[in-house]
Amino acid sequence: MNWFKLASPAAFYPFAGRLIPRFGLAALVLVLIGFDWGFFLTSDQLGGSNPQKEYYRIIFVHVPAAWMSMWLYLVLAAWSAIGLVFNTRLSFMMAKAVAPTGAIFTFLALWTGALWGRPSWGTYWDWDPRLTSELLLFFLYIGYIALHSAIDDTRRADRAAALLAIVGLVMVPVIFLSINCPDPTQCASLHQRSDPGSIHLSILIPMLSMTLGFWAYSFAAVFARLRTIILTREADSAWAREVIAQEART
Amino acid sequence: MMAFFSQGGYGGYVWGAFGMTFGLLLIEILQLRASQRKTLTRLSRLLRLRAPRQTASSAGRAQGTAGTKS
Amino acid sequence: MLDVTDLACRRGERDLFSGLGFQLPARTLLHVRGRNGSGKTSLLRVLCGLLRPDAGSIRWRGENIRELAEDYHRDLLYFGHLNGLKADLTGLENLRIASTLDQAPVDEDAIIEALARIGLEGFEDLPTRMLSQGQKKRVALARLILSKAPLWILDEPFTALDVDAVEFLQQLISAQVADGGSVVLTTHQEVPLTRGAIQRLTLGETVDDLDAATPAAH
Amino acid sequence: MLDVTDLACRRGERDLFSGLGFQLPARTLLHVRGRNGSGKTSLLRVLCGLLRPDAGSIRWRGENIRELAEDYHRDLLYFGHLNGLKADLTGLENLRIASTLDQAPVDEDAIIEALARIGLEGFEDLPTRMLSQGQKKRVALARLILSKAPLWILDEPFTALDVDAVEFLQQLISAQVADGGSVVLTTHQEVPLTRGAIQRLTLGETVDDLDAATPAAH
Amino acid sequence: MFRVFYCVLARDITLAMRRRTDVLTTLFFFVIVVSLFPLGVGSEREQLRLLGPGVVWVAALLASMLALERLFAADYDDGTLEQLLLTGQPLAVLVLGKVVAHWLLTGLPLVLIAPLVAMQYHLSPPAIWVMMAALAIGTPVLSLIGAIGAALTLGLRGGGILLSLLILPLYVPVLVYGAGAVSVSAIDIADTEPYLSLLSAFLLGASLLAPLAAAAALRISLE
Amino acid sequence: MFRVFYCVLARDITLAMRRRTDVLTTLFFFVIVVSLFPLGVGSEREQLRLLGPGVVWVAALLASMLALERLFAADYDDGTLEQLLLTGQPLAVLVLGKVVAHWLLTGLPLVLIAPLVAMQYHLSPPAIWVMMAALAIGTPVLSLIGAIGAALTLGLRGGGILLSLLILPLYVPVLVYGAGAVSVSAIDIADTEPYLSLLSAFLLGASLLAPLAAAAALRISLE
Ligand code: HEM
Ligand SMILES: Nc1ncnc2c1ncn2[C@@H]1O[C@H](COP(=O)(O)OP(=O)(O)OP(=O)(O)O)[C@@H](O)[C@H]1O
Ligand SMILES: Nc1ncnc2c1ncn2[C@@H]1O[C@H](COP(=O)(O)OP(=O)(O)OP(=O)(O)O)[C@@H](O)[C@H]1O
Ligand SMILES: [Mg+2]
Ligand SMILES: [Mg+2]
Repeated sequence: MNWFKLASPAAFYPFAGRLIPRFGLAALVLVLIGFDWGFFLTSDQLGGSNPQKEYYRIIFVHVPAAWMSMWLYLVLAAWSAIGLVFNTRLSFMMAKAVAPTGAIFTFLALWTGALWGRPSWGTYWDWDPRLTSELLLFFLYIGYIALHSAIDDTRRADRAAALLAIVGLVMVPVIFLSINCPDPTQCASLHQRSDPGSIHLSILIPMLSMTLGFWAYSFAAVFARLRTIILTREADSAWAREVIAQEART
Repeated sequence: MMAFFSQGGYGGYVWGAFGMTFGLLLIEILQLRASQRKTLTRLSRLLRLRAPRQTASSAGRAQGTAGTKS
Repeated sequence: MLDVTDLACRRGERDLFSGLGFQLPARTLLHVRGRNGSGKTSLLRVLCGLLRPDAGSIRWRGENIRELAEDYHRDLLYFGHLNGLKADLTGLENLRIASTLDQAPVDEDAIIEALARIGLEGFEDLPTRMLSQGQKKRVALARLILSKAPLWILDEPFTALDVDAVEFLQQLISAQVADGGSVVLTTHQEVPLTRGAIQRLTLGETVDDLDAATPAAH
Repeated sequence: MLDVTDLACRRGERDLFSGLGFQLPARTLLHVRGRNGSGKTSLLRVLCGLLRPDAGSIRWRGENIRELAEDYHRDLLYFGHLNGLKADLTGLENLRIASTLDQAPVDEDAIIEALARIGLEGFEDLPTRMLSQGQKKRVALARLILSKAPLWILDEPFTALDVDAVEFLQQLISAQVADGGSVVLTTHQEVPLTRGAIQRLTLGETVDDLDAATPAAH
Repeated sequence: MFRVFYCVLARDITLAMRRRTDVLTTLFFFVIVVSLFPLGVGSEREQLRLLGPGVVWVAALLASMLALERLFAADYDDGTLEQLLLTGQPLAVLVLGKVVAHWLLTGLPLVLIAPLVAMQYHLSPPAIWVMMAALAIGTPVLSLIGAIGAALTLGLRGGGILLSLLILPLYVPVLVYGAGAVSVSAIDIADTEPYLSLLSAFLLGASLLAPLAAAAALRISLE
Repeated sequence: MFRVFYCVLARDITLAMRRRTDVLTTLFFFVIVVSLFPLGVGSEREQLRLLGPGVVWVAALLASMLALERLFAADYDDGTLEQLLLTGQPLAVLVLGKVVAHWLLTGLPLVLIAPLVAMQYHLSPPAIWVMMAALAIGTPVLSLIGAIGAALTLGLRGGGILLSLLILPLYVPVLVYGAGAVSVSAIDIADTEPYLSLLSAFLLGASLLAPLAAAAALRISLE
């Protein structure tokens, strides 16, 4: 397959169209596996002396959503950078298509985290570093979307929002460092993170399955949004007019 | 069955989390479909409106004509 | 000196022009004409490098203006719809800052003389917010007297000026052309140039939906 | 109808005019002339009641405009240096709001027709920020087509318009005068009125420091 | 007269809806300011609970004030305000229309989102209800008083910050009683009533006087 | 190049001096916000001492941000920014000149007035010194980061509040370390050093990168 050819919106449009159902199907299957395993194969309670009750099952959506939110921001920033450097139209459209899905996953990480925190910590919200940085990531997404939609001219909107995404990316480590480690003299001791190896396999498997499912879902959603964006922006070109005429008939 | 829904008394939290997750994803899917359909109808109407004019003005697109005169 | 090939520009779903090409040698004035909304301002901003064209290239003395960047801007004087004056500064201060930033600082006396020549004697020390529409425009145009840039790009420089000022400005433009410079300007009036060559470029002549601009019988 | 006596106005330590008096009957156009900075805009704003004169009185149909206040404003249409358009609203919306607030709401079709007559067919639905300088001005001038106000006060309405639009506007003004209205306008161009009477008022004729406006020999 | 009021109201809301993000941004500003405090102050639960009402009210005040700056400024810059003055309508009605639109777009969302931010400060449910009620009565007062300041500072460079200077002191009573109502509710919910009635009295007074004062200020600013 | 920098700097300072109130208003805004808190929160001495650093920093952050909005907007509206872009000078240098002027006019006064407001919160003298040092290093970072946001939101309606949304999250590190330095100084003054060095590192990084990013943003915004 010629990957360079795919960089043109005209070629990418049908390509994305063919991929959407495949990713959608994969997402459905993986999420169902994760759900089934997590609810029926793993035990209801975990841990020894101080067992985690059933609410630990939130982990099956919480962690995948949190991972996706961070991963999608990387994708957003990467496409933005590519767009600014090489001035390719498709990369900007890609970045724009990623943002809403990323914001949704960030919100979900916060929401599910809050619902987890209530039974286990006794509060919906606390100013834990991890929670705070996720909240700021949410603000970054919202900022990107708000800036993009505040500008009428698409070209300016693309470029301005792309620059913002990159500035945000530069800042993310700094932000993360600052909230994770408000006391620079004793950073390491603050947050004990669980080692992935020590997680029980019957949790790890559904969690990973769910993560892959969300990942496939993101592909499908982003491509679907991308197709609409491409069509709107290329409405004047001959191929788009053909596509529009064709799809309007069906 | 009841045990499945009550989740040991934590059903509100567990189903709140899962419900919001799959609910939001579902809403996103529906919203994507709706916006795709809306875009298609809007664009096809636009094309139909432009169609007669398109032929007229494609012949004489804003063309610069430069002439020298002193 | 300015060499434009195959330029295209779209704004807000409308093609303003495409395949536009011309050469502007020294000692020439290019008069860009066209109805309201035909893309004159857009063309001028593209020529300045403020707006990115959708296709085509612009060369200044053989080099692409994107690559020349700041070097091109040093050779250029742009005068847009906005006057580019700080309302809180006096005419004198505005001009001094403009000339310093253009890396051609001139002394106070030269600025005062320029302001006097353009008819603002006695107004040098007023914040420009206290000037009338036409007086503001005159302050901005005093930059033309001080400028040594070989290329002037002027967007409707004659509006809001009274008859004397219009005539004075025409003489300035003629002198710039006679001295070996180039000028691109838009105006809905005629430009009687005394020396040098005039090229005319008319935008959007045949776009049909502008025909409606002819007023209905009244 | 408009009766001005002994009007005086100072701005920023300069006397713009004093002892100014005139009467403007119906079916008449008053063309206020003067160099840049002679006080035309100030006079027009005084006539609208936006600026308080330093002396003198202005009467509309025999009553002082200060006392008439809102009643006077209903009879008045002012068009200033700024266009008075919301950049985020379309031309259609701008005009609809303007006419509702003037308590003379007109229906959509009338507005669309007015916009078409002034040469903006196809641009009705664009936010006015996306229009060119001249197109914005045209939207603002479309208010003249819709207006039923007997008194128009227009500050340099012809700038930025192309030749067709200028001609159309001249016809509009003629029609207003012929229909029994009055018009006060400033412009640096000539106004060929086809019907009705023209009065001319020249401001600041004898102020000597404006003589410097004559460009020095070049 | 009602038609004029409605026309201005509809106009401003349409304008805001053209840029839906505007409404959201006031909201997010509010949320962000509220969220910043724990970062600067530390996140002890008991302390946050004490801080909560004050922080939320200060943030509401700042959010409302920030948005106020554009209340007349946008209309002034493009000359539509001049035209509004010349419409032959009572100016105070036009001003009231603009203020109501402003509150619907900036005050109301704050009221609705208050429970969310209150949670961050671990406030109890009754306290949250009181906070919503206090915000619902208090924020219109903020918009009304702010309109006077916005009219006075119109067209001045740095007007935004001059505006803050003028109106923040006037906001103090609303702040004191608004935050007071919430703090008191932690002790006994019945105690909040006098606070809320005082706020309502402010609202009544402000809606009668502020439009007139703002209209007068506008006339002065436009001379 | 230095001459250009200096010219822009001098220009912006002259402009501000034409309207001396502008400088004062940022200051007063800061003072007022800081003084409002005890009104909303209550005035227990011990509690105020804990709150002090956080409140002062949040207020500094808001004051700096408010003033930022006009950083490029005024030049944009009157067309001088367009002219600056066309001067044939490296844009980043011009931007740096404007940012330095902005800091001198809004950041520096905050640093100088900090002792006064710190007193309201009963901070100890060493803590006050640390606060001044932290503000002196931290506020330029705020101005630099803010310039990027200001350039991005140039000419947008409701830009002010959009600006807040974009840059407040980016201000968080400065806030955390700035307030952290002061809080820690209450325990042991020697502990503040790593905080201050981290802030200095931010300053260095921001002064290298931010002007470039802001210049790029300006070019995009002016298209
Ligand atoms: C609003 C509240 C919450 C938010 C925003 C949140 C956010 C996050 C994020 C961003 C991650 C991924 C971090 C990483 O992998 O580096 C994560 C992972 C995780 N979270 Fe949460 N969380 C919240 C509440 C909770 C609560 C209450 C718990 C449990 C008591 C929890 C337990 C976990 C666990 C176990 C992981 C697994 C990742 C690992 O450490 O390997 N979270 N959360
Ligand atoms: N806001 C102001 N404050 C002080 N003086 C002013 C102000 N506006 C204008 N002036 C002064 O008033 C005089 C007349 O200004 P005005 O705008 O009325 O002139 P004009 O005749 O309309 O000129 P133009 O033809 O340039 O539009 C000018 O000399 C100007 O210096
Ligand atoms: N910011 C913008 N966004 C989208 N479209 C725009 C924008 N500015 C202008 N346009 C469109 O571009 C076209 C040309 O505008 P331009 O300002 O170049 O015209 P012009 O020839 O200078 O007209 P005028 O004689 O009225 O000044 C117009 O039809 C206008 O609708
Ligand atoms: Mg133009
Ligand atoms: Mg005038």
